[in-house]
Amino acid sequence: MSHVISEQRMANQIAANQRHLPEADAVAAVAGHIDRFWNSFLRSRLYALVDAGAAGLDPVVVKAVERIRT
Amino acid sequence: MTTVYVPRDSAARSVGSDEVAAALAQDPALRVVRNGSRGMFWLEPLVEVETPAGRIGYGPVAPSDVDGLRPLLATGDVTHPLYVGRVEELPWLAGQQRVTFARMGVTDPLSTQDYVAHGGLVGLRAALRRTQAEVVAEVTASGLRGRGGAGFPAGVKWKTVLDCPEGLKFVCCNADEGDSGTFADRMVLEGDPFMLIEGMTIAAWAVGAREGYVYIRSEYPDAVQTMRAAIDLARAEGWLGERVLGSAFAFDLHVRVGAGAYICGEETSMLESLEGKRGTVRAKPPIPAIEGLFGRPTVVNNVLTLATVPVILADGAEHYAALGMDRSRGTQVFQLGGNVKRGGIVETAFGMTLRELVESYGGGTLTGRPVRAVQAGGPLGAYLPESRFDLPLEYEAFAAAGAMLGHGGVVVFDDTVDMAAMARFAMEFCAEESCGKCTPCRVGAVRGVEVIDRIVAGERPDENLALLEDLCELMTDGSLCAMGGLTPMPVRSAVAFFPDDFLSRKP
Amino acid sequence: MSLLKEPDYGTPPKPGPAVVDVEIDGLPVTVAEGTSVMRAAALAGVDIPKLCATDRLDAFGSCRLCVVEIDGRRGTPASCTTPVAPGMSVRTQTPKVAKLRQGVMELYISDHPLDCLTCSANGDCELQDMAGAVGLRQVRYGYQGQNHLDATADRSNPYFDFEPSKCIACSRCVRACGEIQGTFALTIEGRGFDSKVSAGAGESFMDSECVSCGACVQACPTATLQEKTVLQLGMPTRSVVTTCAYCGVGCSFKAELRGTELVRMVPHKDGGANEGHSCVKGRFAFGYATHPDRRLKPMVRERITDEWREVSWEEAIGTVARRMREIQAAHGPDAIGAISSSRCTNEEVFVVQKMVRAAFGNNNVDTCARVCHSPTGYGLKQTFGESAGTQDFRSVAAADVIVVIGANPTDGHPVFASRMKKRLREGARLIVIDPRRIDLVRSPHIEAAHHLQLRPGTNVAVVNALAHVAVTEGLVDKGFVADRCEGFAEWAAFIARPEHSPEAVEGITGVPADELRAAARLYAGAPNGAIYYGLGVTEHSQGSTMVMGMANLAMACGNLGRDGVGVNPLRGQNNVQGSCDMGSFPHELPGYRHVSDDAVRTVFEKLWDRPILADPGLRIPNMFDAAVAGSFRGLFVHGEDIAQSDPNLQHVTAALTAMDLVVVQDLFLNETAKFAHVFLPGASFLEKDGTFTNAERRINRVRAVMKPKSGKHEWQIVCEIATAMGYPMSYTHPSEIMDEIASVTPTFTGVSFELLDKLGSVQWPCNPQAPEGTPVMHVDEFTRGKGKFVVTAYVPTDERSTRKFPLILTTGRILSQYNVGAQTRRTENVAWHREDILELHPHDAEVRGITDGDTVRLASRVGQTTLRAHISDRMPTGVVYTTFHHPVTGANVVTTENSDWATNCPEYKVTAVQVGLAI
Amino acid sequence: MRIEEVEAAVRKAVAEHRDDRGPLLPVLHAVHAALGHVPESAIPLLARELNLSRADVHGVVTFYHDFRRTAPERRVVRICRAEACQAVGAAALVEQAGALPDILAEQVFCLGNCALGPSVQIDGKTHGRVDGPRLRAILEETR
Repeated sequence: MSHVISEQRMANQIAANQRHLPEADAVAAVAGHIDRFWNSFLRSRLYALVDAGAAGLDPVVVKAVERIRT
Repeated sequence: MTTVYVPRDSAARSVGSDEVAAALAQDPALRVVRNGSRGMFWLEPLVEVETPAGRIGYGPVAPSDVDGLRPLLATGDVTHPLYVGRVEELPWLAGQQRVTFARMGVTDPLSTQDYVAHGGLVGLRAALRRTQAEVVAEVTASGLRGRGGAGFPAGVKWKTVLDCPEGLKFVCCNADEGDSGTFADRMVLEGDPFMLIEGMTIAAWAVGAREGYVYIRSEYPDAVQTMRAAIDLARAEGWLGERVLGSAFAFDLHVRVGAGAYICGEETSMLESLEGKRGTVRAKPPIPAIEGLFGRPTVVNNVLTLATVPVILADGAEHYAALGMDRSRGTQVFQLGGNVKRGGIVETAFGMTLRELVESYGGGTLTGRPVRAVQAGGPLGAYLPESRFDLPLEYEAFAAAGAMLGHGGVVVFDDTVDMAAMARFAMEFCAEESCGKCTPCRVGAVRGVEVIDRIVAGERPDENLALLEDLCELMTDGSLCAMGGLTPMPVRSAVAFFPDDFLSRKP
Repeated sequence: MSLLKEPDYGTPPKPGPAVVDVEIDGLPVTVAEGTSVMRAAALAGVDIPKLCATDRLDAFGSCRLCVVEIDGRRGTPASCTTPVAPGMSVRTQTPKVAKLRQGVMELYISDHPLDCLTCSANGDCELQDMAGAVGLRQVRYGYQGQNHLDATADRSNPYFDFEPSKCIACSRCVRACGEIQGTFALTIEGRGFDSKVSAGAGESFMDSECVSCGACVQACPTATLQEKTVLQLGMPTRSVVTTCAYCGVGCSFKAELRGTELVRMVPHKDGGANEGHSCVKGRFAFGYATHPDRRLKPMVRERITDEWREVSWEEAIGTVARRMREIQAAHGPDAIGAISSSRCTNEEVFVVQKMVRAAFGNNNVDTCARVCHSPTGYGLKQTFGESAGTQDFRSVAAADVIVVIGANPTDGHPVFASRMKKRLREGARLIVIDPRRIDLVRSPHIEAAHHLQLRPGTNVAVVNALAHVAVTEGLVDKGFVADRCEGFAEWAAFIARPEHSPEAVEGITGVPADELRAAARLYAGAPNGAIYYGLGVTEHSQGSTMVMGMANLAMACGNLGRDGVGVNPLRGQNNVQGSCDMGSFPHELPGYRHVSDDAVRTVFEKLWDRPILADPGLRIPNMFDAAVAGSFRGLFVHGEDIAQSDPNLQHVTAALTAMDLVVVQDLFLNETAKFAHVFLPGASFLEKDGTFTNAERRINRVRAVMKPKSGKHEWQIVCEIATAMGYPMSYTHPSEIMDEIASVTPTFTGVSFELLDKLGSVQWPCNPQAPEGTPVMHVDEFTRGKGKFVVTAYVPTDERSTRKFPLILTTGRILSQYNVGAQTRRTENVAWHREDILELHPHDAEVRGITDGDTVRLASRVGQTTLRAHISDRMPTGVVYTTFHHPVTGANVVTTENSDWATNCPEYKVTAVQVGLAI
Repeated sequence: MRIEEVEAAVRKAVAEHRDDRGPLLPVLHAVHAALGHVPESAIPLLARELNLSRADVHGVVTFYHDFRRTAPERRVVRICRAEACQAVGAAALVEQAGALPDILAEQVFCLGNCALGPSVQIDGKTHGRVDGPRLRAILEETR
């Protein structure tokens, strides 16, 4: 089990739990959650995943990351 | 076709009425009806034959008598040695005022036609025409008091249940007739069960109950069977069920069988037992009328009480109240047993003397020896010597004399009786049947036996008699229920009236 | 203090105002309607002799010692069963009643051993007291009569003896077992003089249904039922009132000592949570505190393969400080952190998070609540605005319908379960939502109206379906929703969708649609519906969603803000609530305030004189990930055995092994200590001074029964580490820590040791608006203003049964053991549970050729273990169950890294597994 | 007694009375009627079926004298020892019955046959005016 997958799994799971929302709202919700509860270490590793091509990441997560970073 | 009657009452059966009936039934010309007993047990099996002149009786008929009797029955032969005459004219019966027991021995207990033909359902129909409060008022006005022993006014109890908020309520019939010397309840259950059903249905209507229980002691298997059969028949006739007699009132009834515990004749123990628990006594309050079976408002009355209700509703409270004396209104069904020549049921208005009952009705002892004592009111009642026989049979008079009428049982003893032994037995009975909840009864009864043993053994008799008296006081004033509370009554009466029997037995 | 004897008023209090005036021996007293004469007398200061009566039990009226005379009434009624009437005048001492009482005592003593002087209850025997009180001078019956003096003793229970020769047949034990505990393990056998107490069907106590709660021992007025410790050590001489350190019920106990030796723990009648009741753990299982396994000296080692070396406190603390700072120097300030424990006091937890935030300079603090109730904190905060249960325990007595979801109170929270069962016996209806047929579903005198035996992992689908029924069948409390809540329309539109109907989810949940509908109607239609839940709700990948789902349902049905309703977590450990309150989560400062909140941070920065990071710290699983990644290298573990209790243990041990410094503070060398470099001996709760906060937000005092065996208080050790790291922390007494907490936490404003000592306990919020605390929350408005409906989509877990792992494992707790068993395994409680057992359905056993008692192999995709199998129809097919009390089993070897989406609370309750005979 | 037999009796009794209020006594009577006694092995079964504790059931079984806990090895003759029968010689009958080898004489207090004592009950039937010889005769006839 790779630890890289840990952030991927957690982020995707958050996104999955906002799937009932319209995409814009879901992106906002995911971004808000990650921003509020995730430590910078986790966030940086998630950003690294996005930067590495976002393979395996939920598109909502990718958009959320963009939003947090800006 | 000649109709003959052979009682199915278990007392009659106990001396061979089944065999007699079977033998008679072999004659195709005879229609054998199994009636209830007239309550003249020294004549049982009493065979009655329907004749134009009325019902003629022969008794006591042994099965071996049947062959000789059978050809004579159609004519109502008067020469047979067992001929007793027209049953209803027998002085023993003719002198009574049969109100509750009017149908007893006359009808087939499980014939609904017989029941209706002899005045059944009139009371229930009358009740259903009135409001609940009117029915309660009628019962109150009749002065009917609980026939189980305590003598509490039935109408007052019913009113308490009626006044409880609507909801699940019960009517329970206490048919745990455990007192020695009593058998009237058994006779009702076996000999006129519809009357009890009718009485309970009236009670249920009056208080707003939909469910009733008859708690019958297991020592009465015939009563259980008859009552169950009667309930099934009543249901089939629409006397019970969703629409009682076509009305909007629903009521159903169940028989529950005790399991060998005298204490379950105490109303709260009976309720515990009905709930499927150990039959221990509940402290009161709360009274069962407010928190009874399964914690719900409950009418608990004894068989005779409930059985008397239909006639009160049918004939009116005044009619019933006109009988009796003072606060003891109506009739009481006395039961005469033990060492007595003519034992059985004597229903009469309150007020007859004990002497009349024992001597005139009972005809003295079975053994022919002098009567020494009677015990009135069951095993917790006082022993009375001949000198007290002029006491009127009535609640207050008995209470004033330190005795009680109880359920109306009177047991006769001849002069061979050892009253210290009877006192000891009272304690032994209490020890045997105590529920074990309260200390005076649980431990006291055992100590009572031991103390009496020491007295008759001559061990410090004065001190031990004083201890016995203290114990009796403790049990009387300290016990939780009437079992422990009344056990001293036979003991103290024995000591008071028959002191010589407590002298040392040491040679 | 000397031995504390609470007054016994003879019969329980009656509700309602004092309105009935009576006179007892000329003394006027005014009492509530229905109060017994006995209680009225006690309140007037008049003791009436009694033996069968005690105010914990309904009046019984059997001993007949309490007879009195009442003016205008015949006879001598028993004062315990006679209610007062206006104007009643009672005489408790007359020649008549004096004679009766002596008569009763004479009967008792005629069947009682005459061994007062050598009896273990000498000095603490009500029979002895009463003989004195009534002036018994002689027993005229002698001692030769029929008696029970030869009755055989039953010493089968490890904690108490039953000596029937001393029994007076008062039935107090039998009644306590039924009325208080609700187990009905005792009865009176036979009748009359032969009446005797019997456990089960004439069995020994150990073979009977007895759960060893101690209620019978507590109720016994003689030495018939007596603690073995009293038999061995003698009568205690002084009491210290303290709080149990087992589950989240938070029972108050009197620790009774003889000299410095703890003789027994006696449940405290004034305890708000337990009201004088107890369970086998709190009452009896305290022996671990003096167990020889305890380590009392600090120890240090270079590498985890080295032998431990006992060192001085100075060296140990110095080592921790030095190496922590070295790690930070080498790997950055965020490379270290701490895990605090829900078993420790509020004060200890507070100083740990303070050490992390002020001395470590980061937010890397988490608590074991992470792995149990973090979703409760999240979910209730989102919906109601406060991370806590809404009710006090007493509230259950007003509930008409009780819903128990994913909790097994009779095992996990036995003292609360007894209160709940009492209410159920009074007629409240019960809905159980649990894959297992737990005892509450059907046990003597209790039967659930509905048992929704759902598939593990489908909670949210079930709660949504319940809400669907409420919304679509017009069962919503429209007034409540309109006045008190927001977001209803959006939520209702979501929940009314056909895919949430019971019929639609039946295939997912395995719960028949009509059962679901009936349960929903029952709850929604109840005047008062109360929800109680446990880890079966939280320990799921949708734990937080489920908490919010329950909150939605309760709001929709108007079941909040008064007695008898609410959404109530049953907390696992004694101080889960407290450790969360104290800011143990990496994103929250004390009082559940987010670290990103500048205003809040400022308050603490000012108080602590250190900057506080706005960035949330690492959660426990993140710490493990970071450790394996190499960026997290130093960990202080306070009283928690993460190497046994946390999921996916392979990953945990990999993380621990990867770290440079693991500091363990504990009573025992636990599993985690195997990976530790420094071991700091902890103190048992008997050595602690402080507070615990239970599941009903009740702050209870913990008082030291003895000095810390290691020589140092745990809060002291933490302070010394911080100080050694260059951040001075010092307090002279834990009350100062509470004062600090109160000074910065709005919900604790009024809390102080002084107040707690005065009131006994306080339920937060406690502030000027509620100076004596708040038993029921959200009464007029929610903490957040309006209650918020949150849309709760059901997202299935990734953990699916497969051909390779066709069964679902779920885990739980049993009555006699506690958590990882570190305490209970070191007591006689092992008599009930020597090992963890795998429960499985007969069908699942049959197809695998498993018979009861076989040793089986339990494997998941992450690990495997072996344990013995028990075949049980409590389990549904396809689901297996085990406890995790014994390290040898290592049940968490098989649990996975799956966790709650919002809080990372592990998904202990759903693991796909295979079971087979062990070869 | 085989457990299967006990289980069957308990199941049948419970099925008959499941809808009764407070069904324990009727159920115990039914089990007693089926098995001749209430064996110990029936207690946990009854407890489980009726949702009572074993102690509950045990307390009830031992309270009521009707419920035997072992099968009687001899024929049971219940002899009335209450006052009315004592008045006509119950004590002598008890003594005579005690001498009979093939019966188990049990005391009972009142069979409601007080005008025709001494009374005994055998197999649910009451017999009146019983003395030693008549008891022997009844036992013969009803064997």
